[in-house]
Amino acid sequence: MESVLYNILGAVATFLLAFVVGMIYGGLNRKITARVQNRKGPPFYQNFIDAMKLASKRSAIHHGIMQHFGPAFIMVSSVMSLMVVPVLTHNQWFPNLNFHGDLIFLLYIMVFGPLGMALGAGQTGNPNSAIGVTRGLSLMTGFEIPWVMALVALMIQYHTTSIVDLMNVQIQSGTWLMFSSPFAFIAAVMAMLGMFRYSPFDIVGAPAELASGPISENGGKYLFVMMSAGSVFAFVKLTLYVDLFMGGADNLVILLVKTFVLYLIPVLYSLTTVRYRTEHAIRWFWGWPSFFGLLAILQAVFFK
Amino acid sequence: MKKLLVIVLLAVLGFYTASTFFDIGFGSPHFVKGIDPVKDIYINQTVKSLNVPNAVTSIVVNFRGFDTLGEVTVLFLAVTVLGSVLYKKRHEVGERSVLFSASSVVTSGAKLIFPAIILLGAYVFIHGHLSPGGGFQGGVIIATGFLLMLLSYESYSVSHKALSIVESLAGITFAGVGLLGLLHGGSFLHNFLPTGVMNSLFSGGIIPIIYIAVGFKVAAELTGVIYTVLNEKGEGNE
Amino acid sequence: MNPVLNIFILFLGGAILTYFAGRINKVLQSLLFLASVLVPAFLFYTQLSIGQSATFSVDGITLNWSLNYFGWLFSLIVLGLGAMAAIYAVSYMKGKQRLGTFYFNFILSIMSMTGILLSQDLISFFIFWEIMTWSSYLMTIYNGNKVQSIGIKYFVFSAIGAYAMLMAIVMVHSITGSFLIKDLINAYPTMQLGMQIWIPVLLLTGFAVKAAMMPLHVWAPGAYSNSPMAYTSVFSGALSKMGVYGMTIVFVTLINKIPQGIWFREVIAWMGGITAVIGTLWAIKQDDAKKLLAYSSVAQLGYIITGIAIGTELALLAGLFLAVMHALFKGTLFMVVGAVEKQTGTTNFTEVSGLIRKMPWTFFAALLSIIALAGIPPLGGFVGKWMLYESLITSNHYLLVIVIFFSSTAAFLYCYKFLFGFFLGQEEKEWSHVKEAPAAMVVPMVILSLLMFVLGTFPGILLSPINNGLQALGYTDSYKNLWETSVILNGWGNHVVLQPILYYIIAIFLFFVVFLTLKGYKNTRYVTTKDISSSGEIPKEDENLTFSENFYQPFFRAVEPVMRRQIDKFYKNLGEGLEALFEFMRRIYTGNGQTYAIYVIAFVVIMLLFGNYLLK
Amino acid sequence: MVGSPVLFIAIPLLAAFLIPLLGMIWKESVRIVPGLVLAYLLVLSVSLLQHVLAFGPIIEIIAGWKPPIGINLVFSPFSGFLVTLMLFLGLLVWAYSYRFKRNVEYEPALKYFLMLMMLITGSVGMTLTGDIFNMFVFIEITSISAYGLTSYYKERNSAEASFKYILLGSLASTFLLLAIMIIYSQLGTLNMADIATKMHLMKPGYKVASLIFFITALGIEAEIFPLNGWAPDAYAEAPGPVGAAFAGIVVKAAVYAVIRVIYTLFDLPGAYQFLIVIGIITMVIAETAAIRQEKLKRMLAYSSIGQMGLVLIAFGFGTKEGIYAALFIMFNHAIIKSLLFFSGSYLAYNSTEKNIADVSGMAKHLPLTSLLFALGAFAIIGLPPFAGFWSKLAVLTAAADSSLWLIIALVLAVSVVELVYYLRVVNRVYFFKKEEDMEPQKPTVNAMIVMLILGAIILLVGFYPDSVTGLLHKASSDLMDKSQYIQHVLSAR
Amino acid sequence: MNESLFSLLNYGVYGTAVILMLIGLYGALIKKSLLKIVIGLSVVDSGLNLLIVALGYYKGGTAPIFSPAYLAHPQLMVDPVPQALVLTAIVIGFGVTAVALALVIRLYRHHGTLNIDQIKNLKW
Repeated sequence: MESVLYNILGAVATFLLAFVVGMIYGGLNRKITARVQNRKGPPFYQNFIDAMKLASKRSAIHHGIMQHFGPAFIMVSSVMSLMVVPVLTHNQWFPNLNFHGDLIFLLYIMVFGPLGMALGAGQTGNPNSAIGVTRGLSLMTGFEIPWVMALVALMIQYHTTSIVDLMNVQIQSGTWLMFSSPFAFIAAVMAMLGMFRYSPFDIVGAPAELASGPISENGGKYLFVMMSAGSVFAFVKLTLYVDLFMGGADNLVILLVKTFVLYLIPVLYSLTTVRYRTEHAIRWFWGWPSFFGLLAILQAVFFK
Repeated sequence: MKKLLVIVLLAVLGFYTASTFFDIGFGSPHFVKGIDPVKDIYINQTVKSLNVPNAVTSIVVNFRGFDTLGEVTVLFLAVTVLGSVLYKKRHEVGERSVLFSASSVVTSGAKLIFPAIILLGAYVFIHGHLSPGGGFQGGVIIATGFLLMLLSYESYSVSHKALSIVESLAGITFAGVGLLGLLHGGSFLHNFLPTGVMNSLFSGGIIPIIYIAVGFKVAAELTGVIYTVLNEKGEGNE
Repeated sequence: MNPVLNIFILFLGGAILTYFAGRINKVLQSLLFLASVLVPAFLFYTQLSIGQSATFSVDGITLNWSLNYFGWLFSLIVLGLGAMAAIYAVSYMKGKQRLGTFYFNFILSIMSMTGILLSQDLISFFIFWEIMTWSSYLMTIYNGNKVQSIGIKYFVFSAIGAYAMLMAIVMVHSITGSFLIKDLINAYPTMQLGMQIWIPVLLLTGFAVKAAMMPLHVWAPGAYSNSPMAYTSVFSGALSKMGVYGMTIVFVTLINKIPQGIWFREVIAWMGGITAVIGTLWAIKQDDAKKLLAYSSVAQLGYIITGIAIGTELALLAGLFLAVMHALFKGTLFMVVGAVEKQTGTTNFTEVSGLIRKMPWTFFAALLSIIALAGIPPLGGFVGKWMLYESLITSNHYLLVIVIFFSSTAAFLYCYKFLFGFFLGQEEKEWSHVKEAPAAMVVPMVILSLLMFVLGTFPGILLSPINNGLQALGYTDSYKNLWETSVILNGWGNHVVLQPILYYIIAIFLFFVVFLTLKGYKNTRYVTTKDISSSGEIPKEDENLTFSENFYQPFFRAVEPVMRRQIDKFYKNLGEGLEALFEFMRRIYTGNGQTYAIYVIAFVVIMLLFGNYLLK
Repeated sequence: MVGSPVLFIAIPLLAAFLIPLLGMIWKESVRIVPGLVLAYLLVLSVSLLQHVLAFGPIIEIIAGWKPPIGINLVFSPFSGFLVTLMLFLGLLVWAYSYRFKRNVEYEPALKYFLMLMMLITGSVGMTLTGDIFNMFVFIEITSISAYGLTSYYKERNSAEASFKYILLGSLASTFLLLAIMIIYSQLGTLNMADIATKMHLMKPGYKVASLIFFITALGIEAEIFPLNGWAPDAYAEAPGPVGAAFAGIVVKAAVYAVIRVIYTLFDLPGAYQFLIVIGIITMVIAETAAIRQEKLKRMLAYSSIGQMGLVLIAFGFGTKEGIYAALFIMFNHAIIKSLLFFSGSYLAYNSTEKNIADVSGMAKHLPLTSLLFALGAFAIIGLPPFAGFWSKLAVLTAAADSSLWLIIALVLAVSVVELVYYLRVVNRVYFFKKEEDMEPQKPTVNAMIVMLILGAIILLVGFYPDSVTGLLHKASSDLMDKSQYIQHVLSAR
Repeated sequence: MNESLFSLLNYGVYGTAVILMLIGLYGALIKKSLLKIVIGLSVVDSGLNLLIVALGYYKGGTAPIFSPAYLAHPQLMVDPVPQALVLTAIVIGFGVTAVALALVIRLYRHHGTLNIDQIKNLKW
C-alpha cells in the first residue's frame, strides 16, 4: 500500500517537474529566437505568466463535447508517455511504468494525443483547425519513418523493446548509444525536428496563415491544458532521447544539461531555415533521415 | 485464294481416298485373310432359310430389314420435314403455277402411259424377292407416273389426305409385321410366315409383304414430295 | 439427430422460408430472418461441444464435419458478428426492395461460413466456400445495374481463387486418395517437393483472394462498398476472415512443416505488408466512407496476413487477435456508415458533416471503433498491433516492421478523415433534420464497440481461446499458465504484462474526463459551429466553412509517384486484351456455311496427313 | 425379360406412321400420342435399366439372325443409362412444348411433335444399335428431324441455320459411309462387336483412315471444333425446347457414337490423346466465343459445345474415372442445359432477336422462371451445392489421377470464362431494369412443371449425388470392359 | 477381258467415283448459288454410291440372284451387301436432297437471293 502511495506521489512530482522544465524550455526557445533575430524577446518565465492567465480564465461557450475531450486526450497522452519514460536512472521518486515493449507502446501513445486534439479541433467547425490537423497528421507520417527506423535499429541490436534495458546497455558498456549507433541517433534527431514542429516544420500551426491552427477555437482553461500538455510532452521527448542515446541521467542536473543541449538542436535549426510546405516536409523526412535510419538498421543487423 | 485452298484440300483428300480404294482393289474379294465375311452367310442363308432367290432383297428386307425400316422412316420424315419447311398458312397457299402448258402430245400420251407405268411399278415391287428390283424401285416408278401426270395437267391434283393414308398404312404394315415377328418368333422382323416354294410369288414369308408395303409407301412419299414442291408458288413468273 | 446437421437444416430451412415469407407478411419475414440466424447460432453454442462430428459419405467421398477449437474461435466472429448484423439488418433494410434476396443470401452466408469452420474435409470446405462466394456475390450486385462489373470482378477473382483451391484439392486427392484435411496434413511432409510447393501455393491463392491480399485485392473496395451496409459488416468483418482462417491452417499445418516454408512465409508476409500500405494509401484518398472503409479493410487484412505468415506463435496470436478485433471494429464501422446512409441518404464526406450532435450514439460507436482501428491503447487494436510488432522485430523482419508501421501511422489519416467527415466539422443546415438511427441499429453497434473496449483491456479473454485454437492446429502451448494474467512472451524470452498499463490509461483518462472536461462542459454554453473565429472575423451565414474536398492534398503530393501505378489498371488492360482475343476467336464462326464446310474438309485433310505421318 | 429394346424403335415408328391417320380423326392426338409414346418408352427403359443393372446387358437380335449376320441392339448399363436420360428429357421437352403458344397457334403442330419424336427415336437408335450401318441410318433419321425442327419457325433466319446444318450433315454422311465401307471392305462385317474382334487384322493405314472419317462424321453431330459451325446457328434459331433437345439428346447420342467407335471399335491408343486435344480445342474456342455473345441462345449453344469439349476430354483420359466423370457431365449437362433453354425461352419470349439485353429485369415479372434460370446458370458453372459441381469435381479428380495438371488448370480457367458470361445474364435478369418494349410472357402450367422437375433434379443431385452416381459407376465400368461387350454380343442366343 | 484392261478399269471406276465426289465437293464448297451447292452435294452422293457399288464387284461375278443355273455356285456372285447398303444410301440421299431443296426455296422466299454470301444473318 505504501509503495502505491509513493508511486502516486512520485508520479505527481514527475509531472510537476516535467511541467516546469517544459515551460521553461519553451520560454527559453522564445528568448533565444528573439535574440538571434536581434529582438529583446519575452522573459524565459513568460510562459508561466501566460499559463497562469489562461488557467484563471473561464470559458463561456463550447461547440460540443468533443471539443472538451480533445484537451483530455492530449493530456492523457502526455501523462502516459511521461509515466513510461524513465526520468532518472534508479530513482524511486521518479518511478515509471516501464515494461517490456514500452517503446512500441510509446510510439502509439504519443500519437494518441495529437489525434485526440484533432478530434477536439474538428468539432469546432473551424476549417482552419481541420486544415491544420490534416497537415499535422500528414507530417507525422513523414517523421515517424526515420524515428521508427532508429528505434527498430536499437531494438534489434540489443534485442529488447524496453527503454530501461537500453539504458542498462549503455551503463554496462559505458558508451552512449549515440556513439555506438550513430546512424540511429542521426535519424532520430532528424525525426525530432519534425516532432517539435519548429521551423521548418511548423506548417501545422502556421501562425501567419491559419490564424492559429488546430487550437484556434480553444481558450481559457482548455488552452492552458493543451499548453501544459505540450510542455510535458516536450520534456518527455527530450528525456526519451537522453535515455535512449545519451545514457540517461543519474541526477536532475545532468538530465537538465543533456536535455537542454538536445533541445538546442531543433531550436537552433529552426532559426536557420524557412518553412517547408507539407509535401516537401514529408519528402524531406523520407529522404536523408530515412536513409540514415536504413543505415542504422543495416548497422544493427550486420555489426551486432 | 479460297478457291486455291479448297482445290489443294480436295486434291489431298481425293488423293488419300483414291489411293485407299486403289489399294483395296477392284473386282476381287478384298477382305483380310482368315475371316469369313458376312456376305457368304447372307448368300447361303438366302436360299437355305428364306427360300428367296434375290440375295439383295433378302438382305434389304430380312437380314438388314431394320435398316430398311429406318430408311423408310427417313423418307417419311423427309416428306414431313418438307411439309414443315414449306408450310404456309392457309391463306397464303396459292394456285400451282406453270410456265407453259404441256402440248397435247404430252397430255394424251401421258394419259395413255400412266396405267402402264403404274402397272410396271406394281410388278416390280411385287416381284421384288424374285427378280431385280423391289419396293423402292417399284415405288419410284409409280411416282414417276404421277410426276408425268402432274407435269402434263395443270389441274391434276393428288389428294394429300389419300397420300397420307397410304403412306401411313404402308408404314404401319411394315412396323406391324415387324412387331408380329416379335410376338411370334421372339425377334423383331422375324420371318414368322412359311417360306413357301422357291421362285414362286408367294414365297419368302414376310419379305413380299414388306416389299409391297415399301412400294406403296415410297410411291406415296415420292409423289408427296413432288406435289409439295410443285405447289410452291414460283416467284419469277408472276 | 446430429446437432451438427440440425444447425445446417435450420439455417437452410430458415433461408428458404424467409425467402418466401415475404409474399405473406414483411414483419413475419423479418422475424423469421432473425430466428433463422439467431436460433442456429444459439444452438451452436449450447448444443455443440468440441469434437462433436457428423460424417457422411457422398459419391464415395467421406465428408466430415466436426468442431474444433480453432473453428470455434472463428465461429465467435461469424456467429457473433452475424447475429449483431442480423439485428441491425432488420432495421436497416426496412422499406428496401428485394428483401427476400437479401435475407436469403445473408442467412446462406452465415451458414456457409459456419460450414467452413466445421468442415474437416476439403470437399465440404470447398462447397461451403463456394456457397459463401455466390451468396456474397449476390449481395454485391444487390444494388442494381451500375454494379454489375464490380460484382463480376468480385466473382471472377473469387472463382480464380476457388478454382486454384479446387486444383489443390484434386492434387491432394490424387496423392492421398482422400479428401480429409487430416490426411493431407499427415501426408504432406512426405510428398514430393513439387507437390509440397504447389498445394500451398494454390490453396493460398484461394484464401488470399478472400483475404484481399495484394495483387488479388482489387475486387474488395468495390464489393465491400456496394453491398448493403448491413451485409458489408459481415462481408468485411467475417467473410474475409475465412481467408485468414484458411491461411492460418495452411501455414500452421503445411508450410511450417517443410524447410522451404521460409520462402512462403517471407513472400506472403511482405505481400501482407505491401497490401497494408497500398490499402492505407488508397483509403486516405477516398471521399466516400464505404470506399474508405473498404480500402481500410484491405489494409487491415494486410496486417493480419503478415502476422499469420510470420508464423511464430506470437505472430499468429497477433494475427488472430487482430482478425477478431478487425471483425469487431470494421463490422461496427460499416454499421455506422449504414446508419449514416440510412439517415442522410449519402455516404460522401464532401456532402455530410457535423452529425455528432444528431447521432451521438453512432458517433460513440464510431469513435471507439476508430480508436481500436488506429491501434491506440486501451482499445483492442493496440494489443494486436503491439504483439505484431514484437513478433516482427523478434523474428528479424526489420524492414517489414517499418512498412507496417508506416501504414499504421498513415492509417491515422483516414481514421481522422472518417470521424471528421461525418461527425465533426460544420453542422450544415441541410442535415438539421437528421435524427439518431433507430435503436435496433444503434444497439448492435454499441454492443460491439463495448466489446472492443473489454477485449482491449482484458486481452486474456480472447487470447486464451486463440491459444486453444492454435493448439487444435498442433501448436504445443509453451506458456500455458500465463494466459490468465495476459502475460505475453516475446521471441527474446521477455515476459510482458500489458494489462496494468491499460488500467492506468483508463484511470488517468477518467480522471481528466471527470474533473476537467465534464465540469467544463457543464459550465459552458453550446454555440453553433458558425460561431467561430475565422481568422478573427465572424463568418457570414452563407460562407462555406466545410473543409472536405482534397482533404489530404499535401500528403498525396508527397506520395504521388506510388499512387500512379495501379494494379487495377493492369487487370483492366488484361481484361480488355482478353476480350479482344475472345472477339477474335469467335470470328472463326464466319456465318458462311461454305466456310464451315471448308473447315470440315480441312479438318479431314489435316487429320489424314497427321495420321499418315504418325504411321510412318 | 421385361420388354424388348427393339420397342424403343418400333413403337415410335409405328406411332409416327399412325399419327397422320389419328390426326385426321382427332386433331389433338398429334400432340398427345408422341407424349404417350415417350412416356411408355421411358417406363420401359427404366424397367429395362433396372433389369440390366441386375442381370447384365440385353442383346436384342433383330429378324432372328445372330449378331454378326443380323442387326442387333445392345441395351447395356451404359447405353441404357443414356437412353433413359434421353427419353426422360424427350418427355420433358414434349411436355414443355405441349402448349408452347407459338407451336400450337402458328405452325403445323402435327409435324413438330412428329419430328420431335423421331429426333428422340433416332438418337435412341444411335445409342442402342450394335451395327455401324444401322447407326448411319439412325444418324440420318436424327439429322433430318433436326433439319426440320431447326427450320421450324418461318419468320426468322431458321432456314439459313438449317441449310448450314444440312450442308455439314451431308458431308457427315458422306464421310460416315466412306468409313463404313473401308471397314466393310476389309473385315466383311458391319457388326460392331465383330469388327472389334477383327480390328487387329486390319492394316493400320485403313484403320487410321476409317477412324478419321468416323470421327469427322460423328464429330459434326457431336459438335467437335472445327466441325461445329452449324451448331450455334441451329441452337439459336430452333424453337427453345428443341435447343434443349439438341443439347440434351442429339449431341449426347453423337458423343456416345464417337466414344463407342473409339473405345470399342478401334484399338488405337493415340485416339485417346486425340480426344483430349480436340476436346480442349473445342472447349476453349467455344467458351471464349460464348463470352462475347449478345444473343442468349447462341450463348447457350456455345456453352453447350464447350461442355461437350469437356466431355470429350474426360473420355480421353481412358480411365474408368474419366468415363464416369464424362457420363456425369453428360447427365448434368442434359438436365441443366435443358433447364436453361426452357427458362431462357420464356425470359426472352417476346424478343425475336433473343438478345441478352432483352431479359433484363425479368425477375420481377417472372420470378420463378428467373429463379430457375439462375439455378441452372449456377449449376452449370459448377457452383456447389448444385449438380454441376459434382461432375466438375469428378472430371478434375479423374484428371488428377492421370496427373494431367495442365488440363486441370485449363478446365478451371475456362470455367472462369463460363462463369462470367452466365453471371452477366443472371445479373441482367435480376438486377437490371426491364427493357421498355419487352412484354413478359407467363409460362404455361406444363412448362412450369417441367422446369420445376428439372430444378428439383439439379437440387437433388446437388445435395445427394449418390442418387445417380451408382448408376453412373456401373455404366462407366460397362464401357471400359470391351471384351465383355464383344462376348455378350457375339454369344447372344 | 484381259488383265491390263481390267486394271485400267480398276483405276477407272474408283477414280471416276472419287473424281465425282471431288467435283461435287468443289461445287458445294465454292459455288455461290444455293442450288449449285445442293447439286454438288447430290453429285457427292452419286460418286459415293458408285464407289460403294464398285466395292462389291468381283471379276466375273453375276448378279446376286439365284437363278437355277447358279444355285450351286454362290461363290460366283458379287457381294450383295454393298448393293443393299447403297439402296439405303440412295434413299437417304434423296431425302436429304429433298429437304435441302425445300430449304433453298425457303431461303429464296426469305432473302430473295440464292447467293450464299448474302445469307449471313447468323454469325459469330
